Amino acid sequence: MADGAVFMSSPDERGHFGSFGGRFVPEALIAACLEVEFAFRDAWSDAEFVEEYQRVLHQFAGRPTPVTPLDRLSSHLGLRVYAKREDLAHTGSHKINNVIGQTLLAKRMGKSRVIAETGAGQHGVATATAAARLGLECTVFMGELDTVRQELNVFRMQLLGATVVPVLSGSRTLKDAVNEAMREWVTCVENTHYCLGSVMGPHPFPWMVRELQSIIGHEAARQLDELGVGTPDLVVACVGGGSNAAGVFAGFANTPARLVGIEAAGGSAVGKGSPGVLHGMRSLLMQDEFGQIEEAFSISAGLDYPGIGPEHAYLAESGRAEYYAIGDEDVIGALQLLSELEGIIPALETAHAVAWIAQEAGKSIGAGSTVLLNLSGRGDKDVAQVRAILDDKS
Amino acid sequence: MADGAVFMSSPDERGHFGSFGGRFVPEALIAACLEVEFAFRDAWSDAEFVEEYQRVLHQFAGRPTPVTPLDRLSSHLGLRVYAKREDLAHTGSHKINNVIGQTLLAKRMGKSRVIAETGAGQHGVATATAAARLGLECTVFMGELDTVRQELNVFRMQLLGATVVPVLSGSRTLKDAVNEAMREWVTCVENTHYCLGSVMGPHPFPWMVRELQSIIGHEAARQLDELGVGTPDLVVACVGGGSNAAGVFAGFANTPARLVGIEAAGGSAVGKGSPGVLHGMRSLLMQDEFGQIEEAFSISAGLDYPGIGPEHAYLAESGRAEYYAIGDEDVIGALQLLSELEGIIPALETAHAVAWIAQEAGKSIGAGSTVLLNLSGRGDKDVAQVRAILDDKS
Amino acid sequence: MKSLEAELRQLRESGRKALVPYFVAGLTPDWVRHVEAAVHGGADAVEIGIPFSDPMIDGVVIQEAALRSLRLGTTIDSLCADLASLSASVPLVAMTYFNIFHHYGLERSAGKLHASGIGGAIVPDLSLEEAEEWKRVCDQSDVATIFLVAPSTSSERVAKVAAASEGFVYASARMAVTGQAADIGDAERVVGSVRAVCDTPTYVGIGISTPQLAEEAGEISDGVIVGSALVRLILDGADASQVETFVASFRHALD
Amino acid sequence: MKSLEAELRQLRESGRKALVPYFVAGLTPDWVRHVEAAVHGGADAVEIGIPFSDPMIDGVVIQEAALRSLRLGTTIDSLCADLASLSASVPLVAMTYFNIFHHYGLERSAGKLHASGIGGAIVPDLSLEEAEEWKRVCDQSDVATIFLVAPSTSSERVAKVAAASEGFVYASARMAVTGQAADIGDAERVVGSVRAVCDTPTYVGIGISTPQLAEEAGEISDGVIVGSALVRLILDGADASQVETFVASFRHALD
Ligand SMILES: Cc1ncc(COP(=O)(O)O)c(C=O)c1O
Ligand SMILES: Cc1ncc(COP(=O)(O)O)c(C=O)c1O
Repeated sequence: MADGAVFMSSPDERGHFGSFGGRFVPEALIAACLEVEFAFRDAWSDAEFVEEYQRVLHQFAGRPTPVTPLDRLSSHLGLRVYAKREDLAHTGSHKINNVIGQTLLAKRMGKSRVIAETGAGQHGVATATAAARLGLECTVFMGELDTVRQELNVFRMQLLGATVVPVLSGSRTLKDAVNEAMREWVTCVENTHYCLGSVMGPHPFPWMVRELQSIIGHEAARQLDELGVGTPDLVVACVGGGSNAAGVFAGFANTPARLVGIEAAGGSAVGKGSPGVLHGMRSLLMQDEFGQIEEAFSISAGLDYPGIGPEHAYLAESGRAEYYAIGDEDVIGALQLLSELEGIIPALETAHAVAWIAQEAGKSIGAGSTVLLNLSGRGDKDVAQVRAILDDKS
Repeated sequence: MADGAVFMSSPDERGHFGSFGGRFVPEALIAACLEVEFAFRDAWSDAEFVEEYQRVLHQFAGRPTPVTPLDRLSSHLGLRVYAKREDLAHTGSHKINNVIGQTLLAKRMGKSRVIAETGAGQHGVATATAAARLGLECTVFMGELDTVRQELNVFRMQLLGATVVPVLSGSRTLKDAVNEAMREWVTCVENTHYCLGSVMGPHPFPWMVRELQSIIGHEAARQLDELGVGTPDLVVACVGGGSNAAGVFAGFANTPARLVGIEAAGGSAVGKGSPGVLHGMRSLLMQDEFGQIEEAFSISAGLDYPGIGPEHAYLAESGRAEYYAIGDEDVIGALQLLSELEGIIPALETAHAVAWIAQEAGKSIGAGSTVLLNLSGRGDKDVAQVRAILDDKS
Repeated sequence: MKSLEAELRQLRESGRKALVPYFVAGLTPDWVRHVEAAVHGGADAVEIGIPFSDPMIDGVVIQEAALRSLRLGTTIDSLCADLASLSASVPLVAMTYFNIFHHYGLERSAGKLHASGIGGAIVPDLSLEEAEEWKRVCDQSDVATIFLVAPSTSSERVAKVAAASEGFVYASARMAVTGQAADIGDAERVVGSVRAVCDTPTYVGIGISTPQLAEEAGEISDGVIVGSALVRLILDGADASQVETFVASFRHALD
Repeated sequence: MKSLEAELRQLRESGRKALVPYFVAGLTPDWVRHVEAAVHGGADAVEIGIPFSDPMIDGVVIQEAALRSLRLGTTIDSLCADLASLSASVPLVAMTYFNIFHHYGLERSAGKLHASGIGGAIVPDLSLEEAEEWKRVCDQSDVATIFLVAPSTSSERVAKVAAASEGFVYASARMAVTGQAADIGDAERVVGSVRAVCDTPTYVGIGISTPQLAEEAGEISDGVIVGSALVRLILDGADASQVETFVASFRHALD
């Protein structure tokens, strides 16, 4: 880690974080990306816009979400664990922070419609929600396999007035939904904003989404101060594309806190990936020996992504953040642990981070350390799946 | 309405609100009720306890929940509608406010275990949650029919470490679960607190639960002031047992605001009931010509209760609050309306209140009126049911 | 002193332990014959349960019986009409939940009980604090208001409750709903606490399901109430002679 | 000037509109025969699609073809080996997504293309801003870097993109992914914007799926690229002679 380096500031003018990031999109989308970039730069430096974004997050989405001292888990692990409660944000995860920002931006750009990709449906539901609030038309692309696995989320989006398009191409999962959303965007950039769901895609998305999620980290830093905890020894978050992790890391990037991102073993772009270009960005990707993208497989749909946001690739390369993987087999136990000890059923995604903390307590996490867990979402969406898994086991 | 009367202060020393309320329980439970009453009086006047209760609601349950201006619904209806967002509280409804208070009280009383009744499972999940947090044992009684209809909520409670007991007696629904919890309580008052889920039951429960829920109304009054709205013209809430309504009414009982409670047509204790005694209280009940209690039938499990809290019976009798009923047929449309216009999928219970506002806008609610809707819970628990109903229709 | 209490005091003075079986009115078409059989078997008084949809303090057996009786259409009026055919002359005590009387009308209820030969009423969910009006109307109709004392009742409170109880004091043997049990639980302590404050006859109930337990309870009290065990028998199809045999076995144990 | 551009400029000077059919390499075992048939049918150059798992700018037809080819095991190496048997001598242009070259190694990729007789490369997701290194290695191997200009490309930007494009400029007829269409969309405007800033041959692609559209596009440009319509034919089982007939129909329309 370079001494005196400043982390998580802006990428370079072409959207690079070190050698990662950039804008690898068809020429047809360049203008749209530039439009988003300029609009966001303009909006983000406009106090009125920022105020409106914060006001909506406050009045509509329930921010600030609290930081909860996890007393019983802490005793159990011999640590001092605090949870940043994104599960309490409207629609049940941090995804709302991003979509509130992007839909407000879409409106500011004069767009009448947003499109989005979704895997399990969390980002889709969040986008449909934020679009409904503003009266924007909304179309969500979702791999056909996922529409079947997550049919209730499909219905939720429809209730919110969105159109859900099952994606029949490729592996019919999240990465194909991104492709399809890009394809759609080409045809309708005039009136449509592509509301990308994580810190991925072409510049300015990785940066913009991180900025819109950084409210997590800034709030948490202030709240830990208020609790008298100060800077925690570790900040731990699960990583799919990496938006909740980026959001919470942003509050601690330039403190001594260890930043730890936890991927699913079956979607471990840092652990098993190599540099590559996909979905508009250069980053770490899971790919075969010929550069064909591999499908990710994880118990948690939200981590089922073969890539990772480019800034994370950079944070990994630079050593500022560490990334580890947790296998499916450890996730259910972690979900049960948090549920039973703290009365919080976390999302399966979040349970990866819990599992890692439990595994490393007293090992790479020294006894008595203060740990901030980003509790990215609630597990309600997952309970049917968890039950099926536990039923199978017994 | 008596001039100068003060509403929603304490009941008389025997727990009466006018001719309603009281303590109609087996002698075996009198001591336990007295213990709860004394413990609550003591705790509620102990600044430390109140602070702890407020701290947990803040740090764990996400209070204060916001007041959201519903701009698009307002334009649609020609009103100014604001929503108090109990759907954003941990576990997805106002139920958590009550159980946080009662579990803290249980601990203060030296109890190691709580029991609860539940219908759809919301109060059960909330109780299991609050119990897990404190390491209290938890048993939830749930009508056998409801355990089948709401199997995921059964699993949720189990994940939270609670034992769910299917109740085989009577109609095997909520009212029987209350009976069964009372029966259980008789056998274990020594170490067990009965965490009743609404403003019902024997004194001190209707009063205590109202007090624990009154944070809704007090917060909302302050938030409406901050928004420059001041006292709204109407405060509208759905009513099952009546806890969310009591909670929000408490902030406005002594203002000029019209207080309106909306029951399910199939569980309309005010509209179709008559005075009677059940579950430890004298109140309004749906009963047949012989005084046998009738089963309630509603699309929303949380309103499926043949009675109403005694204070509501009193508020109805005194004219301070008005109660109306909404039939199943209007509920789904109201749920869709709020979802599409505001990006908030409400619980079916809450949708009753929405339906009434929509129905009365421009009629008994004058154009331009300010309306505070208590958005008691989120609809995630209901989407499968709503889908089935819409599928059936089409 | 109301008639019921006078009779029961007299019974006690005769040196006989009171045996009070409990019936769910209307459980079978010939339920009144069961009552008569019980009297032949040695019952000193009979408790007539008026079924209620939500029997909060009853266990599964009486719940099931109440539900079955309700399905057969039992009401206050129907059961009182049935009682007109009762040939045995024995003190009768009604037992039901307060809503039944509340809905029927308190005065009308008390009058109806009296007119049907029922001299007392146990209303388990009517706490002493809420009983004022009920007591008043019962006074007008010579219906004794019988209260329960539970193991959890504080001694200060026992004084008040026992004093208010007429006919007899119902000493609850345990912290439990009606049902079968293996011992007489806290009966001795509860009866003792009642005796310390009044001399009203004191009967033990809740879980007295065998002659053996009845004998034990009888030794420390003035009588016993036998509910679930008998109701179970009837639910299982017992006829009048089986009821008589059953009651006789308790009689035998008590004497 | 790289060889490809020299050849294509010469073609234009000959007064002939360029016909550039697109093939997905490895789509059938005899795909190279299809290429030859196209040349017999009148193709002036051939676009060789290297299949990628995530063809972001391709429509359903080419997606399906790419997936099928990948399942058959197509790789850069395999398709270059296949090309060794190509008997026709015609300019070849590779088309693929950047990750394929990025992963194979940029220098190695360019060298491989050159060694296999491929004189240019279209990498639709490699924006001008990210193309610096790729251009550098292509310069070393005489591989022309072909860029697209889209209807959405601003005029300032057209100047830069067109200037960077070697061999030809790919004028996208519409804001759409590859596929079939009913008109030539914005082709005239796009071609005009390119012509205003450079004289590199400019070919129209995206949606040129009938001879009629090819004719229209040819009138306002230097040539056409025919992709999805041809790939559809091959997916549906066309043999070499059908491919030849298909291409000939376009040739006929253009001449
Ligand atoms: C609860 C939750 N956590 C984490 C993620 C992963 O996304 P990201 O890595 O962008 O935070 C998701 C995605 O759906 C999610 O729903
Ligand atoms: C969301 C919601 N609203 C309302 C109710 C009705 O309860 P109460 O009338 O006590 O607020 C319930 C009960 O489960 C509920 O879940």
